[in-house]
Amino acid sequence: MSRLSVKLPGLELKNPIMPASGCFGFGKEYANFYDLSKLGAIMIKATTLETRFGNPTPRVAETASGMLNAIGLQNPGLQSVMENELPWLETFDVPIIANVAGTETADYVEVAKTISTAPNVQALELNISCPNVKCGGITFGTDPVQARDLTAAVKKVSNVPVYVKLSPNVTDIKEIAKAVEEGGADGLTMINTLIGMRLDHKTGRPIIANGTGGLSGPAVKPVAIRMVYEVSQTVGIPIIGMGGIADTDDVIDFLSAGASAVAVGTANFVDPFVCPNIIEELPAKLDDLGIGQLSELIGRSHRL
Amino acid sequence: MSRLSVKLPGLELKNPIMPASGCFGFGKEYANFYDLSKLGAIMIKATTLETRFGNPTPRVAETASGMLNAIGLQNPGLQSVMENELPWLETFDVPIIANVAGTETADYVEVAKTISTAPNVQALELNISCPNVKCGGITFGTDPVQARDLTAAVKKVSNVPVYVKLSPNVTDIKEIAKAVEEGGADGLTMINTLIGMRLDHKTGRPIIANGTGGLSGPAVKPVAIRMVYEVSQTVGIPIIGMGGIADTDDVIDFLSAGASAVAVGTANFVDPFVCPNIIEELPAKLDDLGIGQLSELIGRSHRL
Amino acid sequence: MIIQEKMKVVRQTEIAEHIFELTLAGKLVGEISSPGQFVHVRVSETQEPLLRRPISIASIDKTLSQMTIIYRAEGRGTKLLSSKLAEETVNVLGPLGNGFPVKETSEGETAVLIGGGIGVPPLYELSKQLKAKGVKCIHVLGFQTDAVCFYEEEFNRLGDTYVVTVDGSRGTQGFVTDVMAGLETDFATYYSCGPMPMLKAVQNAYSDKKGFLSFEQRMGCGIGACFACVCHTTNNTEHDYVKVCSDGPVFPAGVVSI
Amino acid sequence: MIIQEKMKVVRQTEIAEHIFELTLAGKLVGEISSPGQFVHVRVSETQEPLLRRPISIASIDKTLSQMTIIYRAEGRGTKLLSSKLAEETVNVLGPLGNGFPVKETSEGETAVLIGGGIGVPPLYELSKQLKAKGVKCIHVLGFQTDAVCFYEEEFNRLGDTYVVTVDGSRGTQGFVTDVMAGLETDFATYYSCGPMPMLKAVQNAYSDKKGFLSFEQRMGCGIGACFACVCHTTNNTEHDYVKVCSDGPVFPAGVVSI
Ligand SMILES: Cc1cc2nc3c(=O)[nH]c(=O)nc-3n(C[C@H](O)[C@H](O)[C@H](O)COP(=O)(O)OP(=O)(O)OC[C@H]3O[C@@H](n4cnc5c(N)ncnc54)[C@H](O)[C@@H]3O)c2cc1C
Ligand SMILES: Cc1cc2nc3c(=O)[nH]c(=O)nc-3n(C[C@H](O)[C@H](O)[C@H](O)COP(=O)(O)OP(=O)(O)OC[C@H]3O[C@@H](n4cnc5c(N)ncnc54)[C@H](O)[C@@H]3O)c2cc1C
Ligand SMILES: Cc1cc2nc3c(=O)[nH]c(=O)nc-3n(C[C@H](O)[C@H](O)[C@H](O)COP(=O)(O)O)c2cc1C
Ligand SMILES: Cc1cc2nc3c(=O)[nH]c(=O)nc-3n(C[C@H](O)[C@H](O)[C@H](O)COP(=O)(O)O)c2cc1C
Ligand code: FES
Ligand code: FES
Repeated sequence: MSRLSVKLPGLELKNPIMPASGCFGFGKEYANFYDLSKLGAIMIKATTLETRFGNPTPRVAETASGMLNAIGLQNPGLQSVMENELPWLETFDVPIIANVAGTETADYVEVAKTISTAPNVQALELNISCPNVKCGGITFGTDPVQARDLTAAVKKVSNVPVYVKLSPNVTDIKEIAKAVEEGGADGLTMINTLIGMRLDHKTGRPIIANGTGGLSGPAVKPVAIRMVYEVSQTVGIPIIGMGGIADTDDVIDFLSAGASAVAVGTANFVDPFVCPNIIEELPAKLDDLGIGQLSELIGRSHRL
Repeated sequence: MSRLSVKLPGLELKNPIMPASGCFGFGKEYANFYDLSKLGAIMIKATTLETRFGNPTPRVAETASGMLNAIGLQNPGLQSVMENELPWLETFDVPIIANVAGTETADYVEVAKTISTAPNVQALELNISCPNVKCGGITFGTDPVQARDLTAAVKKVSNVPVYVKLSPNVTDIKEIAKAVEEGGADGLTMINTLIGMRLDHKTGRPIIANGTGGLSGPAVKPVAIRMVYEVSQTVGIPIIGMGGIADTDDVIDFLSAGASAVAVGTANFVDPFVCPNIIEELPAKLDDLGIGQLSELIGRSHRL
Repeated sequence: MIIQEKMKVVRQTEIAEHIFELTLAGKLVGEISSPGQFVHVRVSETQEPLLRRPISIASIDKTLSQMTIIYRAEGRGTKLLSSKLAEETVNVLGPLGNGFPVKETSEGETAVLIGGGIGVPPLYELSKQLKAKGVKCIHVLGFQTDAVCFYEEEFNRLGDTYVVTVDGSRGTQGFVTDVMAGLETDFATYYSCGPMPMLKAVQNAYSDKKGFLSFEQRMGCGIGACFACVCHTTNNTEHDYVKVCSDGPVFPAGVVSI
Repeated sequence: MIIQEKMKVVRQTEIAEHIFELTLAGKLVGEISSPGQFVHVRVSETQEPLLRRPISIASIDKTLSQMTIIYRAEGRGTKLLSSKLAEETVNVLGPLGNGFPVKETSEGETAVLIGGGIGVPPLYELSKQLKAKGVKCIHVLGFQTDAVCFYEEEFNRLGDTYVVTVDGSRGTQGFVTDVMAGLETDFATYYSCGPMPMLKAVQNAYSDKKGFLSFEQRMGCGIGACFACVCHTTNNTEHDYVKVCSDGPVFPAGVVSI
């Protein structure tokens, strides 16, 4: 076992680094830059039952050390993902975590049922926290009862372990985390984006056509770290942490806060090589810290 | 009436710019840089019934385009503020907004009752959103019923209009806003800080001695703008907006989002002249936008 | 191949009001395959401003491994970029997208190139390549006002050039379409880059001609992964779209719904 | 008076591993009133890194309106600062705080100056001013290892200088207190700047002497307004405190609870 490897429900990761959902498409574009087999895993773009075009443009806006997006879950739909995207990804030695989205429980269940049968899909990421769609998405993520019930419904049909992606736009994220654990979640992924808005200085109108968007990038890292720190001490299931990761130190911080692995989102846009670069730098960083096995870092902030 | 002037409950502001509470002490230090009479108003440091030392140090940590603080409401206490700080501020032609904090309703009421009698205190800012104290503070700010009741209790004893400072760490800020409006608030100030954490890369331990801290600065501006935009369309009372303001364009954005005036916090640390500089730049900016009276900007994002 | 490279600043000059011409050197230049491709530029090594800026390639010199971009320093990012001095480096991702097809106009034929504002730069390399091939180029360049006009002489050297300004302070007063109305009509192809209303007017005016339009959208990744930059197509199915960054920025006239 | 100024970089040199000596020119220098004052430096005009960095003034030249600061480029901010070249400007707020009292040692008396690591720089200006006044200075300078030692010669020129390194790669092996134990004891005053454990050890070792210690705390404003940098005093009332930025950073020994 390599010193970077991590074992999680359904996942044997060579290393703890994976691109975050929605920031890596279905991998094709980044395959031009490096061998995707280097990655710990890949979280693919949210998949819904039907093809979706998503929201009108502009869909992104820059903010201080961050960005807003309101893509609105554009994706080719379940069938096309099963037929085109996932088989292509099989050419790489990398586990896929399929991000599952929907408008109501039935959609989620149907997508989960089918996509969890794909040979390379080794876990699901239940997206109950997308702030950019009118119904579904985040409403499941802000109400503990709905979150628990949806988790249970999806668990029942899924062939693979289910991770639930939590929204940071809540008064008490621990409460939601406990609810989905109760619902049978095998793990958590967190955080999705914070709801934000940017206005055009000249016109005063929102830049994002949808009005609001989801805030990601280094700006949100302190919020993400705080939430991982709190939740990891509240639940017994593992966490894949994300929110603002841009370099190896950020990865160390998320592991220290209590995450078992991490996902990198926005930073892929700034530097397409960010994931393999971090993977390459990690061993030296562990040496600097006098740490043998990466897992020794996990939750280090709680101790003492 | 100057084109920058703003009239709010209890306040006749020469201009919409005021330093935010906790980022300007009681004004003495900044008086070395410029004439405080230039300011629209001053929000003084939170005042509690008794002297407070606050939290252990380190109390601040930098984050990407932001900072965390966990000062913990250090202040000399009501009596000293009444005897030393407020009289000194009377030498300037500037209205004071007194930030009132406490642990339980009785403290808030007592501080509000007394401090609202000071001749230059023209409004109170009820701090129900400080994330850095163990009890009181934010617990009032995340529960609509508690928020309403506290507001009503303070309103009853205050000699001057009461603004309530909202926490962004909630699932639905509109709900809290409506509750405090119901409680009789004359206005809102928002946002206080987001709860965050930074770890030391080497040790893995939180840098802030208190563990978590409040995130402020440009990083949070998109969240603040979104909340001002939402709340200003939900309540009928005016809003003093804040969160990440660093320049004149930021001020335009907050007014466009629906704030009637703004406060500048963290940016004072980066540039002590930020408030007078913005005040000086505002008229030319209005010209650029083809706007006569500043008030025409307010809520411009809602229209059309 | 798309590469990420710290390119060296050869020189940077303000060629019109707030308009900067930046020449960069590096092996990325060797990868450029058509005029109208763009690069995604990191304006600072700090995390604010965070995102890259998409800027078209205005001209290339493969022997020197140099390329020039021309941009308006207007927002935070481009202002920072404009402060870069010779010998400093700039982190560039590119070349990106599909540019203007030079092959769509044959030797001896005429092409009309219509640019508006900061849409003008990519037409310069296009015109150079068309001319080298023996195509006659006519340029119609629209600007706001005299102070922000640039490259009139450079384009003049390549073919007839008409400048139009909104306020009439240089060339004809009006919009590019005002000049286009008076042009010979026996040209083979048109190529255009500029603001959306201009592209729309051009496409309408030349609805019977073969044309290529370069589009703009706000971008995240710049490489096709994030779905930020999509446009609906004229194919009237609701879900049909193209990505400006990787399918474009240049599309044949009529493809993108405008 | 405290001013905010874009000071011009005169020169910047790496004088030891990751240790930079930066000389800045501007009228702020005219405002410096005592050695041990510090400046609050903006490392970039972008909003990340956001906060200023507090750095002690290491030496001043009032005739040239120049001051030198010496710092370790370790974190994000100081690394960015270390990339500034001559002729660039740096936004500086200062001078801040109260420095070492030179007047507390009289002509003919001896002073011991004890510095640790990046606490060494402010002692240099202090020693120059003490020497100019006719005070005999003895310097004890502690560093981690030879590679990060700096200014030994400069201090040597001003008085006896003992270098101590933790690993023994230069001077005595050990801590500053190991050298202090062997020094003459009939000095009038001591002045010290360095990490907290060192200050504590020094204060304990010289508990019967008049001494002045310079403290560090993480800062927000740097001018006394934000209450970030407070320390408890030895006055045992729970609420008694001092602010390092505006009451300090230098305090008489015994004032701050350590
Ligand atoms: C394919 C393509 C080619 C382009 N070529 C050129 C060129 O050759 N010369 C030139 O001057 N400009 C060009 N632009 C426009 C240029 O990208 C924007 O002017 C620039 O990104 C604005 O950045 P800023 O830092 O000035 O503004 P800011 O306001 O700081 O920008 C904030 C964010 O919004 C984005 N943004 C703002 N305006 C635009 C816009 N019009 N288009 C796309 N993104 C925008 C920025 O990229 C950034 O992410 C091109 C755009 C595209 C899509
Ligand atoms: C009064 C005073 C005088 C100082 N004089 C010197 C000097 O002459 N030479 C020198 O090398 N260093 C000095 N320091 C320490 C110096 O301020 C820090 O090393 C520096 O701020 C670290 O910034 P960074 O960008 O390297 O680290 P980062 O990790 O990027 O810093 C992040 C944040 O933490 C703060 N911070 C981190 N470490 C410290 C620290 N030890 N003290 C205070 N703030 C810290 C930074 O200011 C910044 O706000 C002094 C500190 C104080 C308080
Ligand atoms: C452009 C964009 C698209 C995204 N799409 C999705 C998505 O489809 N499903 C999802 O669960 N999260 C989505 N996210 C959220 C990210 O997966 C991640 O949770 C968030 O961006 C925080 O990480 P970061 O700061 O590293 O980007 C998206 C984020 C961005 C920036
Ligand atoms: C160091 C510091 C101390 C603060 N103290 C208080 C306080 O005492 N009372 C309060 O209501 N808000 C306090 N705040 C919050 C600010 O008033 C403001 O709401 C917040 O910082 C967002 O604005 P900014 O991004 O401009 O800083 C403090 C903020 C900082 C950075
Ligand atoms: S910018 Fe990301 S898909 Fe085009
Ligand atoms: S740093 Fe703000 S009071 Fe000292």
